[in-house]
Amino acid sequence: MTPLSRPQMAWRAAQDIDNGWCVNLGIGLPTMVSDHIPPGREIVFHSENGLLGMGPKPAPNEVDPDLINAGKGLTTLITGGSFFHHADAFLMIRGGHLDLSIMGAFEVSERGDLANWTTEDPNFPPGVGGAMDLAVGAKRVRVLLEHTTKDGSPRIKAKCAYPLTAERCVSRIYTNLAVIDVTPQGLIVREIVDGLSFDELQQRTEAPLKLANDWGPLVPKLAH
Amino acid sequence: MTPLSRPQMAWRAAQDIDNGWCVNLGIGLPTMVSDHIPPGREIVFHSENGLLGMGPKPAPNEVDPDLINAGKGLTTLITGGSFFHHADAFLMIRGGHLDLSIMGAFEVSERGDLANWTTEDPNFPPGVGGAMDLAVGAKRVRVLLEHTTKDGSPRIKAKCAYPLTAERCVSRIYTNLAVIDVTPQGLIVREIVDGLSFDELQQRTEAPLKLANDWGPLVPKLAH
Amino acid sequence: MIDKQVASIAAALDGIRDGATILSAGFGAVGAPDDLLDGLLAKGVRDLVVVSNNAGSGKRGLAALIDAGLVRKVICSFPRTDDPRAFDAAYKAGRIELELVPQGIISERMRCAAAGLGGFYSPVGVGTKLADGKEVREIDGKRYVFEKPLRGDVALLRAHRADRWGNLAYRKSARNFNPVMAMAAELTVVQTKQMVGLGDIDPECVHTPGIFVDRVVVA
Amino acid sequence: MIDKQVASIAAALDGIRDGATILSAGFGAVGAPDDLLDGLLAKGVRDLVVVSNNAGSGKRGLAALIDAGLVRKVICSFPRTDDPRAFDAAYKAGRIELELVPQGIISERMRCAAAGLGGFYSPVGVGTKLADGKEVREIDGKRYVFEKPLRGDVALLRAHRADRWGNLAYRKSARNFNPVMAMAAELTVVQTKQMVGLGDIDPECVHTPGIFVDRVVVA
Repeated sequence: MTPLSRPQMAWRAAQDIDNGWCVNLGIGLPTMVSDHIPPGREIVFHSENGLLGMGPKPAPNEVDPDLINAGKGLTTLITGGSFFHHADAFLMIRGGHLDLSIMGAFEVSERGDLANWTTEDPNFPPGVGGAMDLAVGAKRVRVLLEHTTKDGSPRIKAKCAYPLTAERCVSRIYTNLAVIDVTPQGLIVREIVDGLSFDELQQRTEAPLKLANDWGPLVPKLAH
Repeated sequence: MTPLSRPQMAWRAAQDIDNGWCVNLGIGLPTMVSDHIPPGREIVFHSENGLLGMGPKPAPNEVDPDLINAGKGLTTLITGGSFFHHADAFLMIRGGHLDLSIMGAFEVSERGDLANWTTEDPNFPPGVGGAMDLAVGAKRVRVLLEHTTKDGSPRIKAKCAYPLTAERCVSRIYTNLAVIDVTPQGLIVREIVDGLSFDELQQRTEAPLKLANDWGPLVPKLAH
Repeated sequence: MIDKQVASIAAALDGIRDGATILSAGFGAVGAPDDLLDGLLAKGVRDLVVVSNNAGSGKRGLAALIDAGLVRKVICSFPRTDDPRAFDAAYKAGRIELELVPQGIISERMRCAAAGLGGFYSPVGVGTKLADGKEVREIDGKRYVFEKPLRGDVALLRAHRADRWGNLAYRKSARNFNPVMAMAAELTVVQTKQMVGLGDIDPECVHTPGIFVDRVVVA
Repeated sequence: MIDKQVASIAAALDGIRDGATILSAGFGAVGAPDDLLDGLLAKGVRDLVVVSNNAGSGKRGLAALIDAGLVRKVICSFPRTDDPRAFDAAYKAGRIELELVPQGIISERMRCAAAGLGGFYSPVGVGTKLADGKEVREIDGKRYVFEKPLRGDVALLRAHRADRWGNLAYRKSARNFNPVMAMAAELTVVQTKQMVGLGDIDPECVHTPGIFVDRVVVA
């Protein structure tokens, strides 16, 4: 059994983005999703500091210090993009105007609760950024996370142990082992990596899972 | 005794507008105020449909059907003016960003209550427009009205008989007979037209008046 | 590829049903989506609730919808215009309901809906008839009226220029309610005189980003 | 004649007092009024409450104010940056208070103040620690947290271009918090690289109308 690499996880999430969607990608791994949009789909990326139509990193000759993304990295604007102020950027988020938010997560619960803003590490001041706004506001919230912690503890829990970002907000979970939907009937497994059985997946998951009738293998079409 | 004409009332109100103020003029008589700004003062007129820097009526060759004022008459934009949307136009009003609102009034009370939106005439549907927003929002609200009704009844009342636009909002009253301030000490008369005594003014006013120590004659420097 | 342009007024209005709440932009006649309103009339949807600053003038647009008896209720700040006969007649005959809202509160309630908020406290109308029946609350020594979000099923707009993403630019005072209504409806439909190429509207001067727009028709 | 341009940073900051609430624009370093913040440091006003998305990076601007012990409290969404040593040190030493606010709620609370409203109901943070102690209300079947307006004594901005009326245009993502903070303070002070003639900023593309601006300084 080979778990997905981080780029493969981003690739998998990218396959589920429809043509024309407005999408916000969280800082870190979710940012990679934009590198794997299937050809022929025109996607509008939103950045909470006030951009729609965010493009790739600039080439050295395109660098503009006034043009950054939410992670404060340099970025570009594609043709058709626009600039607006911060309150409008979050009106878009909170008002349900984004088709999709993809974020990282520390933990997700059975009912879709999300914990991704603080581990309460006393050595650092907490920071929340736009995570709570995105979690309650976007039409769909999907998360990318390793299926377990480094020491093997499950991160898909009956109940989140870390402080919540929002309740009942996540609709789909992409891990390095599986694709899982959060539904009123509970967590439904859609795809599992080759070589891992459903029972083995359940062992790595605290919350109870159900296997979808039409489940399939999770096969990344991207080199590891 | 000669009461002020309507242009003279507008002239009088214009004298009290300071250089640099952002001012909203109500429909009707207040609109005339902009014709009488003393030379050397640069005033920025606001229109609630989304303009700052409203200018005079257009010359025939300047007419633009997309450029109207709150009264739906054709207007112009002066250099430095700007366009914005309706929610921003009223953010300016409600948030205390306008230095002055000048409106017409049916009645004003002793404590500065304003009634200027409906006479409850059953023959017409009521309309409120932006009067309530302006009355509570501008830094200063001043009103222009005839001192009495056509049949001689006072319009400066102990208590308004018509439905209120807002409570305790008016700070200065310009009539065809006097200039009166609304203060915590009551209504203070600043100016009276020549040939009218304070007692005669009080007879035409329901609310009790006090004469300012430094009161003076109301002398319009504009032909009748 | 994203292309929000549709070929006809009928296609632009497809799916709008009886009973819909319509946000109809414009201030007086300026910036009003007359061709879309005419299309609604032709379509014959009825029992409409229309949110607009005024309640129609003359015989076209909103006035024609009211004359045809298709409008159940108008939410506006000032129903009367220079030629208010359609609304006046319906109002006197008791054929139409009027909800009068202070002008700035119409747009603020729509923005509230657009921003995903549950309501706000407004100083406007406190102590007046228009606050009758509304919750009043004192906050830091000042009284406010509770106002709820106002959302449309459909927004009908008129823009000066549009591109295939639905980015819009308006002209002068025709902007008025258009950007706010664009954000506050489930379905946002725009009539424009001019389709332009993607990028032709300066990214610094897009008045309504395409995220808020569903359909654009040239009219 | 209106002329909001002042000759120096010191003149731009005249009258700002100890204990002031400062709205400090920018997202990271972009659009941040570094020269005005340096001026505050030179002025030596203390006991400041600073509202900003982040809590300073490196050794300049807000970080320098914090290092100098002039900031009593920061209201922000994400204090840490790529070089957070100034805030981290003050925080660990208990020398600074942190009010953590979800990012969109910072700007919405400022807009609420700017719009003269008494507060609003927000869906953000419901059921989380950041709603502790806040009023929660169910409206139409959904739970919301009550949020109050956030007003500044002073807003410090950075614009790309400005004119003598205080009309402003920003550049690309440097717009961020600037237009919202411009509206939400008693005194709004702007640094700009470029003063332009009145009318040089297209009236259709003024990002902050001059009504919100008090002083402009070239820096």
